[in-house]
Amino acid sequence: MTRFRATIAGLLTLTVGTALTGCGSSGDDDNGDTVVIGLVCDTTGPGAGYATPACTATKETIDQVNADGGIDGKKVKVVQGNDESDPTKTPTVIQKLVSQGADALLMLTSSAGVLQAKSLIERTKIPVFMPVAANPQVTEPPSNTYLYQLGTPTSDWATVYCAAFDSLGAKKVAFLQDSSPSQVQFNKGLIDSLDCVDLDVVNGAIDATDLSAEVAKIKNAGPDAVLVATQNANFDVLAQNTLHQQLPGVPRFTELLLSSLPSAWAQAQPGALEGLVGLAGTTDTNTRTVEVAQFFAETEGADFRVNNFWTQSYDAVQILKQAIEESGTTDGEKLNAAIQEVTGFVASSGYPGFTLSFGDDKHLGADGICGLVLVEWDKDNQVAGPWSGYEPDCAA
Amino acid sequence: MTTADPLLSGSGLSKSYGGVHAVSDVSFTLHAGEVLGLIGPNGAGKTTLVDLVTGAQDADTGELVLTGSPLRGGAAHRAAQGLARTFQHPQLALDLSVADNLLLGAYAARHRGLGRLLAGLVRGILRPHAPADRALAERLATSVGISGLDRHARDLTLGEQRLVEVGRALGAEPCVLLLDEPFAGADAHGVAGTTRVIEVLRGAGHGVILVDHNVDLVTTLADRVMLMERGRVAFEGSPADCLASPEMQRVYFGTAPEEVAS
Amino acid sequence: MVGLRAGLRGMTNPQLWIAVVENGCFFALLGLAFYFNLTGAGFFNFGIGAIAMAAAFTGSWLVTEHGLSRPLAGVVGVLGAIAIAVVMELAVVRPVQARGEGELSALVAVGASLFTIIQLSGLFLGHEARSGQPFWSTAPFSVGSARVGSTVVPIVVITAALFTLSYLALQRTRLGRLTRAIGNDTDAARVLGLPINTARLLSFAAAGLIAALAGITFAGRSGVSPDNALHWTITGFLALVIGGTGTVWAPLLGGALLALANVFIPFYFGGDVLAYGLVVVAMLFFAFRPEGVFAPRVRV
Amino acid sequence: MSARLPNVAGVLGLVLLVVWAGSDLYRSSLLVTMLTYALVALGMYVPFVLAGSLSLSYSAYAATGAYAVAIGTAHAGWPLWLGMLVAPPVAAIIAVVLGAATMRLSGFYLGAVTLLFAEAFIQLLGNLGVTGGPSGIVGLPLLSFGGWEPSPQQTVLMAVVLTGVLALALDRLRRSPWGVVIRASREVPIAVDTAGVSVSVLNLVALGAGAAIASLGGALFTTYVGAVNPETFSVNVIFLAVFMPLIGGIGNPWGAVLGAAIVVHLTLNVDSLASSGTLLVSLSVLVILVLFPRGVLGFAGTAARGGTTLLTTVTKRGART
Repeated sequence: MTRFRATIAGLLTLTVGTALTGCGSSGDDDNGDTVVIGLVCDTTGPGAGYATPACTATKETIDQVNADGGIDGKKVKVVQGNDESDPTKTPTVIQKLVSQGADALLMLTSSAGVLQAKSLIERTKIPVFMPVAANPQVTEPPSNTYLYQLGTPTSDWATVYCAAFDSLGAKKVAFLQDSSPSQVQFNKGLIDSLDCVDLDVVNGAIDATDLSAEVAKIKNAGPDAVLVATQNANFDVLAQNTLHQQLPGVPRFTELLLSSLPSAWAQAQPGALEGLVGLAGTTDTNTRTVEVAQFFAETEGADFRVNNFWTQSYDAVQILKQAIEESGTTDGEKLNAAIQEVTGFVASSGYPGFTLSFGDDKHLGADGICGLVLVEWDKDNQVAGPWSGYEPDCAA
Repeated sequence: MTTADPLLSGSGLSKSYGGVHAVSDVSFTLHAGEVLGLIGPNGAGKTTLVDLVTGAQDADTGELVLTGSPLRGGAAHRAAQGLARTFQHPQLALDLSVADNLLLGAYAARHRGLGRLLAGLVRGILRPHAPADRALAERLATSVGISGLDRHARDLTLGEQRLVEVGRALGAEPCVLLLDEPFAGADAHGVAGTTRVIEVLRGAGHGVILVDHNVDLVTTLADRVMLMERGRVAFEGSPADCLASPEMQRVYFGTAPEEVAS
Repeated sequence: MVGLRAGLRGMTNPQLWIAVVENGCFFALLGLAFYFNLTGAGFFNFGIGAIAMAAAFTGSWLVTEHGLSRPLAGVVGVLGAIAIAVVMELAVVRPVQARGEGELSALVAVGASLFTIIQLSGLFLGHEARSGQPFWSTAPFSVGSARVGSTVVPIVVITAALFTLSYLALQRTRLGRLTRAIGNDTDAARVLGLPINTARLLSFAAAGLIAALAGITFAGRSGVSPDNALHWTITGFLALVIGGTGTVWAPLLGGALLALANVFIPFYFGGDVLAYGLVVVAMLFFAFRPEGVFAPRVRV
Repeated sequence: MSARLPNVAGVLGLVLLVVWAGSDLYRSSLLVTMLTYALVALGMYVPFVLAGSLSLSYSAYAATGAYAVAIGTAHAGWPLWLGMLVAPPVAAIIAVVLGAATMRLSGFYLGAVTLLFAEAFIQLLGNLGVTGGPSGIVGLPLLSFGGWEPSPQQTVLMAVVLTGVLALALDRLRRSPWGVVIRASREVPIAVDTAGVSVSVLNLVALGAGAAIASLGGALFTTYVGAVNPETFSVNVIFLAVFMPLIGGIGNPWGAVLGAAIVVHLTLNVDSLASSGTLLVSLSVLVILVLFPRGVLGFAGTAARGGTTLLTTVTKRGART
């Protein structure tokens, strides 16, 4: 027993010892021959569900860039950190990557963490992309000079939903959201813009084990359609299960997340997603998307199904590459200015012709609504493809 | 207050749990410089009576008067008015040293009330150790007859623990001390220490209520004895009268059936 | 008048009562697992939620990733849960409690076990939520205007069976009575030379079994993920302390009351009020009835 | 003499950390995170380790500190340091009110209610207007005293001094008469009550003092990082704060500081992307609780006193069980 304790003590001492030795080399590795991209991936925390594929996509894209000769002839080096979506850790992880010479950051972690680090990013003066984030608060002022997202503002979502409701003739729509403050704030803009219909907002607790009460309320109101507005896959699946059971026949819509998470579809009860219409970021009608999907399928295997986590991660790297090549520098402020010059970048998501542009006061990349694709699930809880009811038009 | 007025008096004290009357309608008096012995079999209500007096439990009915003022409120409030006690099962902080346990009574006396508690917090940071406290601990140890102040309380024998409890109570400088079975499990040394404290307190004009199973010791030490049986006072008087009383015969050697309910 | 009618509309909606029954059964089972630990070891095992999650999560992983049949995966999940519970007792709780430092150290130890189980599940089986794979589900059917989902009947039957078995095991068997005696007064039991360690171990194993069955069955509703563990733990604990620790049936009542709160607070006040509502309910309950509805009989 | 050793070692350790951090922004950031955790853990040390009551609302107190700084600066135009002064009393008041409402609870019951409170508090921060809702408050100015703006290093140095002074103060307090009374109240509340100090009032004072210290952790973090949101101090922080004193050793407040350093090292500084910091931390807690109940400090102390003493303690402990 004594020897056992001593051994464990020795192990503990070693672990602590590395505090003094293991982290001695945090110098600036940026010696001009490389471009260093910092990657913050929440691979073990609550964001692991979407961060893991997005992180893989980003690294595979960077590998391809390197295979094609790098950026401006310089190799791209990746430095990576994990903040477990814990906002008290995010600033330190960012500092770590910056101290390892990161010229730009790609953050695949929670919005709360990035919000926490906003002031720090403003002071650090290097561009930061959140390729797959849907929450626009992050790139809104204040302290948004260096922050970028590829997504679509919620007012554009409203345009798409309104057109979809119109095609169904739905006048009265129930709006079921999880009541986490961040979701409520996120949805506020969407609700304000959904003035095309008579909206009945119902809140459910985000960690609810049951939504029967919320659905009963919706049923009492007798809506023509239901929109489940959440970025929480568990909540969405629970809501779809309950709606499918208790309001069969009422058209159902959902937000952007669910279409990208096949693992969540499996959580739904058999047939619970049939007929559900959700926002997605990709369609096979876009040849750019198909090309990018083929590229990822080379490493991910034949079963690979592309979604906007993959295409947006891909595009973020390409935009960064374009900005660095056009400005010929990795200096944070100049690179940032170059990003703001990027216009009409042909995206690998959305409908053909969908482009991304940035500017001084445009930190959300999407140009117009055709980055959004409405998809429909079939009776096997699989996305069957674009919804026949309405397709956003790039010309609109 | 004249010398004839009691130091502490209780009247009509009752306490019951469900249907069991642990203490019913007990009255008593304790004068300055007096030792009141409390004897009786298990379950007679002795410890409950001590609890009712010290505020460890709330009485259902009854009044208590200490030096002319009503004794009310929680245990802490009553301690501030001048009561101190020991426990049937010693309540020492086993992780603390003997010295700290001995000083707890005096320390607590300095921190009575919110104001003094907050002031003590600040004073504790500024000046954690006063040499006078060490001296006080040594004095308390000497008066109860215990040594090894820096030992952990968990290393003490039961008898030593009882002595430390007595010393702790003494440190609070009470006007009435209630000793709950101070001799149980104590050796000759322990008995001598506690006896000495009782004598000193009596000499200084304090009051002592002494509860113990050891009838011989209690009747030797006490000025007056109360014999309790099933929550009631069966006899009250001088030790000699008590020992000779028919109630004593009945309760201890009994004609009446002895119901032992724990 | 309008308020009254709206109020009645909630209370007379059979769909909501089905939700109360289903959730109530789940909460009650978690509470029952807590009860076994409390009875046999005098200890609130805050790892219960993690054990329930691990059983459901592992079972699901075996079915979806390795093609095991649901019953087989269920058995593996249950056995795994029992193993975790036994290891927790032998390797963590017992050594820590043996030092006699009071309940806080043991509480922190099970807290750390909870996080360890969550993180190990994530590490080996992935952090993403998985579909529930209950070993038994029924075809959904309608009762009047209400739909009865595929997991309702199984969880009701399992709850009824486990509570009855627990009652019989604790009241009618010698070992059960012994276990209760030990939970009541461990010191006295030790003096009497009762097989304390065996009874404790059995109580941990029983708690693991019950938690596993609860988790696996309920996961059929909306899946399971490592993030559920802490929430399930708190829910089970609340079900037990609201019901009280006096009888084996207490968690059933506690679970039902908690389910009522979980269903009707959102219905009348909205889901965002639930977090505040739970604090208030818990505080009021603990303040006025800290011993729960069914209190253990006071011994004088 | 031996009582002073942890203090000397602790101060020395902090000085070494400041030297190690130097002007490196990453190391400074690590240090600030460690000091934030250390202050929350020191706050929890008072009611949890000294008084033995497990109040789990510490994320709320840290958040109170953070928001006092952020709201004061963003809405009232205060300098940051004024928020740091306001934070402790506000947090203490919240803790005392919650403590009074839960006065009859202890152990597991207290833990459950305070944990629910902490979760509801996070929800409340996200629903209020003055807190900036879910996105919180960002873009706070840098720390400034009158006209003097300390550099990040100077800010870190001040935080180190604050933490060191508080650890020293708590160590002195622990050994003082006040500390003896509160430590006794943990084991034998009835003895303390019947000696004249109301244990419930004592607990409220401990809760208030602990919350005040923890709020400084939140205030420090927000001052340094310049932003706060409702999820900044999540339920995670509570469990870390419970674990840290146990890892470091509960015999001394410096154990909380050491525990914070170990937690920050394991979660942020060890490059192990596949495994999670939380896993490493919870595993170390289990190992320490089972094998080294007195934590790293306790073990170091035992080891320092020589192998013979170690053997005696182990055999003695073996003999007792």
